[in-house]
Amino acid sequence: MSEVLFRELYRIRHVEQEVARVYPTDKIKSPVHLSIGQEAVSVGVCQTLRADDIVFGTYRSHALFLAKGGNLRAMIAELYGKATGCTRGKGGSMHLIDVAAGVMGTSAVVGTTIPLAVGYAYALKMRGSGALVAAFFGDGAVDEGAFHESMNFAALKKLPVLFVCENNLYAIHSPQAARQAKSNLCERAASYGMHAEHVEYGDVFTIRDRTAAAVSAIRAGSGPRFIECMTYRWKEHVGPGDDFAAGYRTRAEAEPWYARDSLNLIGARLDPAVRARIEHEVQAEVRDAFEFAESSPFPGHEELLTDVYGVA
Amino acid sequence: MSEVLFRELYRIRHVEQEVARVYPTDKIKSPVHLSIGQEAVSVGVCQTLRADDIVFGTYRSHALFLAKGGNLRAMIAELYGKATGCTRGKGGSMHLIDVAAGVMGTSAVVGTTIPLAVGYAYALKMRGSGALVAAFFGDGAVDEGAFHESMNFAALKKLPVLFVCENNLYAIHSPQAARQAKSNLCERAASYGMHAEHVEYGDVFTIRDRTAAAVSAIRAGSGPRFIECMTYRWKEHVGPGDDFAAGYRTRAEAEPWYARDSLNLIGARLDPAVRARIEHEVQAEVRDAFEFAESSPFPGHEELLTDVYGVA
Amino acid sequence: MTRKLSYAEAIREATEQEMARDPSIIVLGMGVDDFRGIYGTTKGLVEKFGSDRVFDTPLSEDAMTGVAIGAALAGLRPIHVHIRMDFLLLAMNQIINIAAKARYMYGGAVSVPIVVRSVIGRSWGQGAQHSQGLHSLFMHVPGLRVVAPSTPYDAKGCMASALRHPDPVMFVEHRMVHFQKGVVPEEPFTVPFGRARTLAPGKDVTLVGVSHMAVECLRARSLLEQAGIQAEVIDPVSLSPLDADGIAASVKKTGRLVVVDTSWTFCGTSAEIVTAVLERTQGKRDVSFARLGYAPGTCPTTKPLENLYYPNPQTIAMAAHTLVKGEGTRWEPRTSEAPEVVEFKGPF
Amino acid sequence: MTRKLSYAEAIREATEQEMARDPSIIVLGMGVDDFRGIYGTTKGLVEKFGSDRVFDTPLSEDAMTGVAIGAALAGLRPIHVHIRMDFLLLAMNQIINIAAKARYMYGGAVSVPIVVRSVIGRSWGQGAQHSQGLHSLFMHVPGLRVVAPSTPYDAKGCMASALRHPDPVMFVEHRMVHFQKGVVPEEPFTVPFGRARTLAPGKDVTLVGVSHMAVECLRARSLLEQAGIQAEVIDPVSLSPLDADGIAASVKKTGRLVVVDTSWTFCGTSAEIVTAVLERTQGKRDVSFARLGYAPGTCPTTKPLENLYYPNPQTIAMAAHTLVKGEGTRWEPRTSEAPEVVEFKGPF
Ligand SMILES: Cc1ncc(C[n+]2csc(CCOP(=O)(O)OP(=O)(O)O)c2C)c(N)n1
Ligand SMILES: Cc1ncc(C[n+]2csc(CCOP(=O)(O)OP(=O)(O)O)c2C)c(N)n1
Ligand SMILES: [Mg+2]
Ligand SMILES: [Mg+2]
Repeated sequence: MSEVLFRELYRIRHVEQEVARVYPTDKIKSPVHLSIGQEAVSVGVCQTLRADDIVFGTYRSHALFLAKGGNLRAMIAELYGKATGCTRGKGGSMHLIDVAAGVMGTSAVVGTTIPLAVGYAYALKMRGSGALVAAFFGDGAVDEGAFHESMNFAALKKLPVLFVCENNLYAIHSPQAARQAKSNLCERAASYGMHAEHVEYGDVFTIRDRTAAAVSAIRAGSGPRFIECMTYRWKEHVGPGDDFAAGYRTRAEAEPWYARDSLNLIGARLDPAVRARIEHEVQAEVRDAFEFAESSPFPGHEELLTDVYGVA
Repeated sequence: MSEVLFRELYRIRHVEQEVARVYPTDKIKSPVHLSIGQEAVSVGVCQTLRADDIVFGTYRSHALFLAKGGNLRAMIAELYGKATGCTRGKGGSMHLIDVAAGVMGTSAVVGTTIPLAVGYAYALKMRGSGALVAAFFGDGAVDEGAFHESMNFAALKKLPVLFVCENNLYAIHSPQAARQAKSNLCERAASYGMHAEHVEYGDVFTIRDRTAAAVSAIRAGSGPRFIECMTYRWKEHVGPGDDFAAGYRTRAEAEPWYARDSLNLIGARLDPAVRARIEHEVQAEVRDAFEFAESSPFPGHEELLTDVYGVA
Repeated sequence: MTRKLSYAEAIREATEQEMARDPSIIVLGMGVDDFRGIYGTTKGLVEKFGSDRVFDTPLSEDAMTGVAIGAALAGLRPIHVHIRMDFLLLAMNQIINIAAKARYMYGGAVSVPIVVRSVIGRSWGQGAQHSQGLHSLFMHVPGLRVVAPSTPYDAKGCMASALRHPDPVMFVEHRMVHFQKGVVPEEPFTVPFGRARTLAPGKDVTLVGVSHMAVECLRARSLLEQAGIQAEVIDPVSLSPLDADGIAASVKKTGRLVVVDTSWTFCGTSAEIVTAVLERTQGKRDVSFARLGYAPGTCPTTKPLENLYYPNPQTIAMAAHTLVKGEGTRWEPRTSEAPEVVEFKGPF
Repeated sequence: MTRKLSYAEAIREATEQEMARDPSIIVLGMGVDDFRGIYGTTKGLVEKFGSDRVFDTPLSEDAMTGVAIGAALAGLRPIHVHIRMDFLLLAMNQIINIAAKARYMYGGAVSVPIVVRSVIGRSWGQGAQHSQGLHSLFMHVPGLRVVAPSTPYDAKGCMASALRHPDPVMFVEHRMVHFQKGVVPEEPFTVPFGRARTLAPGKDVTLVGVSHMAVECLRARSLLEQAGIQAEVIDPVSLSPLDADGIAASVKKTGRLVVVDTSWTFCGTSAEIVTAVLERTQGKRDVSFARLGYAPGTCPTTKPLENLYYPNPQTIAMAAHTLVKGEGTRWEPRTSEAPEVVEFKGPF
């Protein structure tokens, strides 16, 4: 099992490190919000999901996209703006989608996918599908009215939704305490009558196990549940660099998070040969994806206005 | 003290009964949302406020307007659409205002005045004024995202706001349980780190006393507080009639509320002579206000576009 | 084929028939299942289709719009109902940032077939926040369809079309057209989007009226007859797509255009219709035009000012008369207030 | 008087000077006090005026707009800043239902002097939800003022005017004009709303460019010179009130009008400008016109499609050329991409 988790975590980390490496070439002409440091949340949660379960995410969804099984080639091609991208080059990093994998949408406007997740869950429940929806969002999204309205409606209708708050302590450069009266998000969730879990240190095993319990309960008809996973963004809010020099946070704050990084911890415990094999395989896969992206064509001019409307 | 409360309660009740009586003549060409049955909330709260304190309300604010000292003649003239009305006939019953009395606005869109109250309180706090703002809203407004966002910001900045939820169990014809996962509004408020009170039976003394304590705390710098006052709307949602025939609620549900009506209870305890005198005085005042409204002119055609913009 | 229905009944019938045909259609919104049933337009639906498919919502316009969109992404066809268009201002983010854009920004991977119904209020002191016609805001944004039929026939046909349409449809109803009666076939039928309807023929001037203003334009046409002027009255029916070619064809014939909107003129539907027509006539036909709409201010509640706030058959006819007869001519037809406006007493 | 500032610096300077003059001015919005300071436009303000007057907010566009309005009702003058105009879609209810209407619906009893700053994004893959110019939506609604200056001079003067204005002002900034440099006097001054600015004179055709499109129109003018065409370039500066008379005066002279907006054309600002001009010229002067704006769809992120999405000096010049020389003439000037667009790499 550790091998699977390691592979998942490493794959995402490596993809994003490659994105960061390529970025200065300006081949990726689009804002990218890297998940480096936060991979364990998506991986831990998605390990417990079925293929027919659905996820919705934010503009920071490279990790989620891959953890849920989104097509890697299509994702990299999308960052490159190519016609083979998961949105044909029209959405870029902030609007990843993979319908086949159940990644039903990500959005550049904070909080907007939370109600979408709830509505999707309404449809699933109405149909009696056993599937559920996981809604991923940041601590910043909790500030939005849409969060409150969505929590209330999901709880009211006992919908099969897992709310996953990736609390990385900041919204851009604003710490949680500059935006929220209290940091007690679980208490907030509980006030809607929802079972709520807090995971303190972003450990992938804990996240996976707690999610597994939540997911079983939801499938058994408990209604929605809430899980807050503490985590830490290693890179700047948007873009590939570090930003400790900016002054809004310190490297000292980051260091414990480096130390408890699930990828490193699991990697260190793996048989070095196994680890090397996995890394090698992943690197090959990622190299292929970047080559695929590089060699893919841009969408043709005739695509400018396709898919604005459907065919009536 | 009972005399004061009786007068206040009776005055509002009588005004609204007169509105209901006049309504079929179609002289009041505007939706009116009567507070009959709910007067104790506005009266109880406003008894504890200073003249320089501020209130914001909803489209159902006849009671609040009068309890805070709003000009009665201007209010009735406003319902009649007259130029002497508190908004010169331009706003009607749903947009009452009386700047001199600290009634700073009411709105036909549910939930919209809650953040206004918070913003007003921000200004008061910044200026070091000792005044506070009471934000009145219904149980329906709690469903709105603006409620959540406003509570959070007020608590974050420790603003001098008293949130007053008039819980009359319904939003139009929808009971609270059809809209909210849980009816635990105080728990919700507490999750923002706010002291919260629940007043079960709409008794004017209890509301006044609990509010007095909250108001002292707020003036002492406690930050915002929340009070939920259970109450009951006797009339239909909008308009002057009863609506028990509609089927969404029963007269049996209403009866306990008739029995615990503060106005009747206090009135029964008053010296009959005193009571008669008060009623008489109030009736004269109200008669005068209606006559004032009747005899006032409509705004002239030249007023159609005045006050759309200010003078730059 | 002479069965008459009110506009409200026509919407109800279309909804019921389409829901029977397509189990993916659901209806949500505040009060859709109460005893009033949104002015009768949703009456009986919950009894027939159950509370999974027809349900009341919290007062949460923003998230409930998102819920509707999310349900649409999962294959449902939600109809989201708002008793006043003004409340859509709370739903703009989901409608414009998500519903309008999802198909394109997801590269064609998804559809968002939602129908957003909303009612423009008027009369009986609706005032500033219960009277706005905000269709222009939605017309501006690609990815949305906007329809505002004025007749019971078109109401039924457009609702059926909306419920078979792949894109988000903003379905605009004016409270004052709910009362209009007209012949409506019982069997299901659709009215295609993007085709304007000529409500009455004429050769001297083209009157284009949006929603309730189409009704008022027909009344203006009768007044103009007294002055020997034959006005052609066109209801655009669908505002986006807009049948600019169809309207321009009429204007090429008459050489005169009066556009009357149930909203403000500035930067609105009437500016678009004028521009779209002139784009098609410039260099080909001289056209004189005028646009009418709400007075350029906030809506007052008091009756005397409210009367001045809206275009009416008289002001419409006078504008047309001026175009036909020239600036200097004075003519003031007698007219009475629209019966639906006089009679309206709420509930709001 | 030859000191040059960037547009972003000009906004900062105006804000700082006005805040020093008027202690009731406060600045709020996500990130206004962080190290980036909204592209430099709010940098240093918190240090100078303190955190009561300059503060970060939760991600709560709806309520924070209400908070700004409430503070204005209490006598403050809030500047509420949004790094993307797209986020205003969450604030429409407070802006349109309250701010725009408060003075009127309260019978003149109150003022809501708020300034809502928002930035239109472009370039570097901003995409569907970070590139919208939504000024047309606000222009439609009475009670609001909308300004969208394109030069550093007007940015400073309009900001000062906005901060002395009695009404809510929507202050629209395009990310690509933040980089423009120009002469800006150091002492405080105001630029009155409702007056268009002629950026360059000409006699053959009038080019009206909104915000960043004014910059592109100036470039188009240079291209047109190569074809012997003299274009007059007008920046409306203020969109509501709109100086329709001023623009029409130019068109009466040139007989030709090209309106270029940094938004969609359908039911938008360009339709209004065309209509407002033709209302003033009809029966007096034959006018041919064209309008340009975003392609009628959602904004793509990929560069090749993004390039097609926006009007540029070439497409603007070609449209003007066609008006001047007639449909049949083919002319395709060489042009290079705008430097501010090429160089832009974020932060978003
Ligand atoms: C509605 C809205 N407001 C503001 C922004 C600008 N913005 C982009 S990301 C962001 C911070 C979000 O923080 P959080 O939800 O914690 O997610 P994180 O970036 O930390 O993963 C903000 C404010 C936005 N995109 N959408
Ligand atoms: C934003 C918004 N949504 C819907 C409505 C329609 N509406 C008017 S009153 C009302 C019910 C409000 O209930 P509540 O807040 O409990 O106040 P009450 O009428 O019970 O005093 C609704 C839904 C509205 N006016 N505004
Ligand atoms: Mg965060
Ligand atoms: Mg209620």
